[in-house]
Amino acid sequence: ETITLHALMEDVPETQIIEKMLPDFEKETGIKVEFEKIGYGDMHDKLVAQLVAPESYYNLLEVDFLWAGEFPAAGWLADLTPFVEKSGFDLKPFIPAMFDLLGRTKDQLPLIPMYNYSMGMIYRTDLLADPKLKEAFKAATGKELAKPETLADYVTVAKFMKEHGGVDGAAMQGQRGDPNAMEFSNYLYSAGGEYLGADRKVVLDSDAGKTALGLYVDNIQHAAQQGALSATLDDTMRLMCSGQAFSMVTYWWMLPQLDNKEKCPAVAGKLALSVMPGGHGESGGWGWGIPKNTSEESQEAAWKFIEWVQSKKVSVARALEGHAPVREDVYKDPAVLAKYPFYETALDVVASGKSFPIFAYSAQYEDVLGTQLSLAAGGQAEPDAALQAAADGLTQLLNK
Amino acid sequence: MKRFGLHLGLILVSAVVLLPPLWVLRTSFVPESMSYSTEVMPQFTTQNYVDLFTNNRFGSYYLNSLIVALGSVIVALPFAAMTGYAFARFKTGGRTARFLVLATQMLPPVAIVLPAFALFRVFGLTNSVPGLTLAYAAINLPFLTWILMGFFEGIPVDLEWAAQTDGATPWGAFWRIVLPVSLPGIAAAGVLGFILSWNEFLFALVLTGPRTATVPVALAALQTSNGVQIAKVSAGVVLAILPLVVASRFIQRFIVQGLTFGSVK
Amino acid sequence: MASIELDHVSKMYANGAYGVRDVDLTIADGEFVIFLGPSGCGKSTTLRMIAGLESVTAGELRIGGRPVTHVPPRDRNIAVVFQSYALYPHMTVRQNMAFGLKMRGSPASEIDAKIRDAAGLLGLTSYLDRKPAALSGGQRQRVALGRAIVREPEAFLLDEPLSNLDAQLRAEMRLELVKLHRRLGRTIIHVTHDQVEAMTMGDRIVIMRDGEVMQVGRPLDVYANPANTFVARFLATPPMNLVPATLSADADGALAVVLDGATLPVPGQHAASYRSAAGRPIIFGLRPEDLHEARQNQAWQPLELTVVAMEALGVENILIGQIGGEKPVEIAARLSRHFHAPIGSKVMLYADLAPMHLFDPESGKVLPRPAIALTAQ
Amino acid sequence: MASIELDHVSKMYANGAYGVRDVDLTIADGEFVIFLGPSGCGKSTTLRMIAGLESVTAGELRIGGRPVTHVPPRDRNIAVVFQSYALYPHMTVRQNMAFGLKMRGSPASEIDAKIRDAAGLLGLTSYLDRKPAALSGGQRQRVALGRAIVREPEAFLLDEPLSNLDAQLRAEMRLELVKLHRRLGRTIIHVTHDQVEAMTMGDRIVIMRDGEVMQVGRPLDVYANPANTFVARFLATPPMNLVPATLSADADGALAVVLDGATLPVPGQHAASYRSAAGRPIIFGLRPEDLHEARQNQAWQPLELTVVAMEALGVENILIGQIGGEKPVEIAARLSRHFHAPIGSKVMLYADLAPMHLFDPESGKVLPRPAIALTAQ
Amino acid sequence: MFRLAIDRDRRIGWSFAAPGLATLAVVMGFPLVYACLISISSLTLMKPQLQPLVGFANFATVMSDPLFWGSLWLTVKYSVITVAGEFLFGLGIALMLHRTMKMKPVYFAILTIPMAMSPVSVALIWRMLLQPNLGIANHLMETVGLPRIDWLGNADLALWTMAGIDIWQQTSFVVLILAAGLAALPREPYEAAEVDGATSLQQFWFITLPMLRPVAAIAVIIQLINEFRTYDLPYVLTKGGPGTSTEVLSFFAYRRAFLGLSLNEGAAAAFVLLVIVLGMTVAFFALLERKS
Ligand SMILES: Nc1ncnc2c1ncn2[C@@H]1O[C@H](COP(=O)(O)OP(=O)(O)OP(=O)(O)O)[C@@H](O)[C@H]1O
Ligand SMILES: Nc1ncnc2c1ncn2[C@@H]1O[C@H](COP(=O)(O)OP(=O)(O)OP(=O)(O)O)[C@@H](O)[C@H]1O
Ligand SMILES: O=P(O)(O)OC[C@H](O)CO
Ligand SMILES: [Mg+2]
Ligand SMILES: [Mg+2]
Repeated sequence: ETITLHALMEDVPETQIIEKMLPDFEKETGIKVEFEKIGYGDMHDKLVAQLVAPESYYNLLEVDFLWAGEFPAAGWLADLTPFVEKSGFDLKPFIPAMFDLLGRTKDQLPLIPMYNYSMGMIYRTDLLADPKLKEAFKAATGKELAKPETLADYVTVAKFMKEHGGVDGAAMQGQRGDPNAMEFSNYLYSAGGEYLGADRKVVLDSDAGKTALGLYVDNIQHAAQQGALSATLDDTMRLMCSGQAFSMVTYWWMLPQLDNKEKCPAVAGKLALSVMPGGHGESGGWGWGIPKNTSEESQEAAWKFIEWVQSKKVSVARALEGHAPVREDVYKDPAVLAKYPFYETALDVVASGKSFPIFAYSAQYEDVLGTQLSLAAGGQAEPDAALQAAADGLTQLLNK
Repeated sequence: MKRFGLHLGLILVSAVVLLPPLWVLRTSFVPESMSYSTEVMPQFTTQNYVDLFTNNRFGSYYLNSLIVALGSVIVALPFAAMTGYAFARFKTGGRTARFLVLATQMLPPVAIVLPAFALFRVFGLTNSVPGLTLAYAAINLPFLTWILMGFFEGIPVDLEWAAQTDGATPWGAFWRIVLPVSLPGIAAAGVLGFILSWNEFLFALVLTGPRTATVPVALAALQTSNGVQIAKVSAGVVLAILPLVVASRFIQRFIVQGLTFGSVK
Repeated sequence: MASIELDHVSKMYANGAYGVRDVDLTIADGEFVIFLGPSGCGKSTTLRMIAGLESVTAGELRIGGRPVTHVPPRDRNIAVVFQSYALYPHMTVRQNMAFGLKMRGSPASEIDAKIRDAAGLLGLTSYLDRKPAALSGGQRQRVALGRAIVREPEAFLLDEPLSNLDAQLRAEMRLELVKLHRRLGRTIIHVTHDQVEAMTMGDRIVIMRDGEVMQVGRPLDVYANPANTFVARFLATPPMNLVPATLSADADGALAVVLDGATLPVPGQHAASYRSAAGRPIIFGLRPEDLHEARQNQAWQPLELTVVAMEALGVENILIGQIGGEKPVEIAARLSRHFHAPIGSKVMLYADLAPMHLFDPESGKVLPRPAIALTAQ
Repeated sequence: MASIELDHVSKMYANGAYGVRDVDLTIADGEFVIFLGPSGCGKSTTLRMIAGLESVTAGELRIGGRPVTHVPPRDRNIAVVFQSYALYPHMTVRQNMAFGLKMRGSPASEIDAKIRDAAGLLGLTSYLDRKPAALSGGQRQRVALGRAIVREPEAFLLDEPLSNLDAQLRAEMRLELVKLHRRLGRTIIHVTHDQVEAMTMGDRIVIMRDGEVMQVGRPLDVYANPANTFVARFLATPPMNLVPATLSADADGALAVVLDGATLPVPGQHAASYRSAAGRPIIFGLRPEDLHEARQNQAWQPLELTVVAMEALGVENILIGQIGGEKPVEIAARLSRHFHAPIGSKVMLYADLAPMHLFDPESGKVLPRPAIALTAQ
Repeated sequence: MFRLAIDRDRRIGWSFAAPGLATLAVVMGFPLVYACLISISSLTLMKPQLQPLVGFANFATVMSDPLFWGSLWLTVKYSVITVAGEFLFGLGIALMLHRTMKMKPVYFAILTIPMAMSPVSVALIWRMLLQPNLGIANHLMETVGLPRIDWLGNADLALWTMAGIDIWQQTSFVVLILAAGLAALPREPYEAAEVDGATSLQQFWFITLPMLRPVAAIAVIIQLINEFRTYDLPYVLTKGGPGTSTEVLSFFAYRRAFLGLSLNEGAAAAFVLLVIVLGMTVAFFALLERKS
């Protein structure tokens, strides 16, 4: 009797790439895998219903890093250490930051990294090279117009572009919740701030944090597009694609989607990716997990699949299709680099990425933070007060 | 002249109602990358539709939706009509019963979807079309009951008396007299029930599996972290509207005037 | 077996108003009973209780001897013509009439035949395929009647079934109903405001007032011997003349009704009955048709009236006249269509006092006396 | 100014049936007109057209001289009592009656006063705060009537407004309507099936049949001189006796109506009118009230009848008798309530032939003769 | 005797109501009771057991959150705005529809289109139309010389924009129900009102509105319930933002239950909402009855 693996997957290219390769896996192992694809926003609710039930219908899980605190804490995930040990699966090639992101502790390994969505800056090289703008920038600031290296520079350039470049300086995703929380995290890390210091003490409301929020608010109010407070990734991407914005802080793998003659003729060939000015961006990613409330056989099968799909061979094949790797060796694979030269930068983005606090209430915290950011950005709250509230919220949730 | 004003008004509201769907229709025939173009038809394609059916299994979702929506109406409407009749004519259970019935729908769905899931799991009704149909029937029931109750209260009781003395059972009087005379209400309630099920999202999300999902779930999935596939959403919306547009020609015929005219002094 | 017994039955409506109050009445199987009474007196309510459509709030109702509280309307097998018609608006005339038969499972051919007959009878043949909305008021009423008569129930309850028909059609229908009653021998209760229907159709009439039964009896008996002033006035138009008077007795015991302006000797045959009331104020009652223009009988008493009004009905003339006196009282007389008299003139009429009645002025009750035969049936 | 002119007006319904056909009628301002006719003849349709509730499909309707095709009902300022009452189910009796006044902006105090008066008149005072559903049939009808009379419109259209009232109340209402008419002097059209109403209330009566007008005239004129057998039969119950006969003339020109079994000499005053019909088959018409039990006048002709049926109405007795002969014909006679005769016996009645009529057997039209006065108004 | 006759009606009534009530009791009753238990339990996603029951502690927790009161007020405001809008527009449209003959099927088909779209798609579509930089709405505004508007990103405007979209969609339900209600009205009172001199407006006010009241009241209540529970629209359009300007109560409850992982507090918030809606419903009908 063959086992079928059921996985609830987000309906994105990553999933589709794997889905196309599933017949190979079945041929190899005789295990059938069935992907049910829905939107990100709906996955959590649907998974929870299954995971709290006596037996889960899904016996293979795709878990976002935001849930990487919650799922293990709730005891829904099987510890993968025994599987790794038993099969001798080599974890070394994986980028260590990815494990941090996905809830690895001394005692347990809940998830194996699946793919990455760390954030960097995508910007318009043509505008930076425009002589008229260069001149104007010099006149205005006394500095050369170039790719910004600090957060403050970035905000200055963005504001300048809005004023003089005929474009919005930054396409910002200011919608409350995931979009603005993720975006702000980049600002925070770039300004040298952190959410948690050593001993997991909340340090968000440090001076760096204040600087970050100040610049964030400044940027969204003076450099961003109209409607930034309601914008999501979709809006910023389309704006960037239309050529009406100078820059955006986004997932690194957005670059090929924007730098595309067919889809975005207005900007194709005029874009570049860089690590977030200031050196650190927000890191994100998905991992594979195995629910506890499934049979032993299906857990075995699920592990087989994870082993297979995250093997170097399959990862490289996926990368060639556009996959965002989690293994260093894949980034450095010659075939991959040949096809996507910017993976070199991408690796920097991923490696330098910092993680949002991972704990049971990460998702809720994202919302608490998002609310304060939104209030501050909309002028409904003083930035310092908002930051304080966000920090307090974090403390509270950590103590819950 | 008065006629003219009336048509002017109707044309105006029709325009307000219709313009967004028209733009949606247009968008459904435009490639995704040009969906936000302000040109009316920058480029024509049927790819969005083709993709929906080939990549997004829209065909099977569509069928599921139809089955679930029709099925829930077929189950709920008779029950609702009977309960509504009991409430309207016999004051069954008094005010308390009426409000209790309605109160079952006053909880935000997010609060009962997990308990409902737990219940349905016990009976093996998750991941199944009949299960979702049953859930929708129960969700529709209170609303349909109330609507029909409103219509039944308007029927002169003399008609039922006549039927009863003519030898009809209470059921016969209900079936042969009350129902036909309240056709507009039945039609409206039927449509309402269909639409509620047709559009419901959360229960569909939680109670269904890959083969039993419905159109709203399919359309919601187009809102990905890689952006919203708005052209496909548009195509899906156009397809979702179709059954109602087809049916409304038919429904409208029931919503005609003066059904009790000439029956009582 | 459809005797209908109302055993101290009352009906109180939700608003506390009584529709019917303590009605005690037994209707024999196969009897044809007329309900008569002023608007709002409880006739329809009584019918609806018998049909089982309205709950009885006190007393007991028995049909065929058994209490029917638990018997739903359909099992009482009673056909009703509703005062409001209550036609099925979505059905054609034919379907309206067929409904009751269909419910009882009659075969289609029989239904057809019955509807054809009834429609012919009611003049509805060419309207069978119309819906009620496309009918005139009288046509609707006929459909309501047709719906009842196609069935052969235990009893018919007809609530003013002919009120919206023209006189001629009504006369025909009256006859048809009487025939139907003869043919089927079923109990019929017929509510009407029509004097001719009341007098000619039924075995008995029941006169109600304010939810209570005032008098029950054979029509002519009630007409000739009303139990009180209410019944006396109610049963005809113009109603019985009721005049406050005194009953005097002369030395040799002859009684006379003393009006303001006239004195009328009480016929000898009634003397014994009224003797005890001598000397007391009474109400004197005499019907307008007992005043005649010519003295065809020596016993008739002359009475001089001043003409106040004349109403020519074509078929007869109604004279309203005053008996002279301090406070002149008006009385009506039914005279022939050829009788003429100018307003203000004095006319001599002749009162046939044999059918007279005396009533107690306080209670309104009649002073009992032996009945005099009016007409052999 | 509410004269109402129907100028060859027709109404064809959607199903192709005619409700009214080519009606040509002028009603003067302030006139009180009675509409009379068999069920379904088009009375209500005519009223509804005048009110503006039904479109006119041919001809022209003028009110106060101006065509009203485009005038909506509310601007015609007409009060209507609908045959079906058409009460506002959601309003109390008071609100029902107040509505028309409120719509026309009468001050509240005036509305109150008017409703109080009307309610008193109609016996509705204690029902003012009930809704129609909690009223008896007659009470509802009175509300409908009340709603019309509180207003002071240009014209009243009353569609059988008293049909569900008891005789006594109806008599009162009749009087009140006549008073209302006198007081306001407004045009009134009153549809009724009641003979007394028809004869006494109106200035003229209009008799319709199958959507067409048969005869228009003062009530007693129409009663005494019907234009055809339809009108002759229609206007009273029992209707005029119509007997197929031959008109014979003897040597010296004296005419006689020859029935099967009796020969009745035509009164001399009519001889000239009928001479030309001598020798021809005719229909002989005589009203039941023209047969008398006693010969009060020597001109009255004896007529022997075999009693077939006696109908005792209390107020009078109707005798149905046969004139002997091969094919015996039945005729009705209205006799006093004291007249007795066993079924099968022979009775001698006396026919007053002065009011007789002769009709053409083919067309049913009356053979014209000068009118004889019936009664001074 | 009286009792027994009443009993018959009662029996018939219950036999009619039984199948529906039974279905409801089974399918909705269990989850409701369970949800109710959850609301007084210590059940969270982290610790999925009802025990120990904590009584009203969850309610206290929820109610001590200032955001709760803000979102409660917002919800009431939003519901009243949308229901009023839907009812007024719906009634107007239903009346116009009722009076036309020609073209009625066409209008009817058009006017009922919005209800055939799921709220999620409606929200997605309107996000497209109202996209501030690229959307067609602002493009048209600009074309006719009006300023571009930040429909959803402006804290003062977002709630109104959301309400507008909601009204745009939900009015079609109201039209459907009211059109049917109008169709079922008896014709006679209108004839009476015509001759009583009532203008169209007066007929509407004095005849149509009161007679339509039972059905209209039900339409209002159903919409009120739906609006109180609005979830999909803010979820897709604004996620409750900017700031907290569109944070309606069911969104609050959702957040508690699924992001905060505290199913018990989410359920408590939901029951508070239920009690408020129920209270408003009962009050609404009491008011209507008193007025009649
Ligand atoms: N809506 C309609 N469609 C078709 N025919 C109709 C319609 N309304 C009435 N009729 C027909 O028109 C004729 C005249 O109807 P109308 O109501 O005027 O009669 P009526 O004289 O008032 O009769 P009644 O005394 O019975 O009330 C009738 O034969 C009736 O069947
Ligand atoms: N549903 C009700 N609620 C309260 N009172 C009512 C109700 N129905 C009738 N009544 C009252 O009960 C009394 C009797 O009504 P019923 O209908 O029996 O009268 P009726 O004799 O048939 O009169 P009519 O000759 O006018 O038809 C009336 O005074 C009426 O107002
Ligand atoms: O992994 P993605 O790109 O589908 O998106 C992740 C979500 O945006 C949550 O952070
Ligand atoms: Mg009655
Ligand atoms: Mg009529």
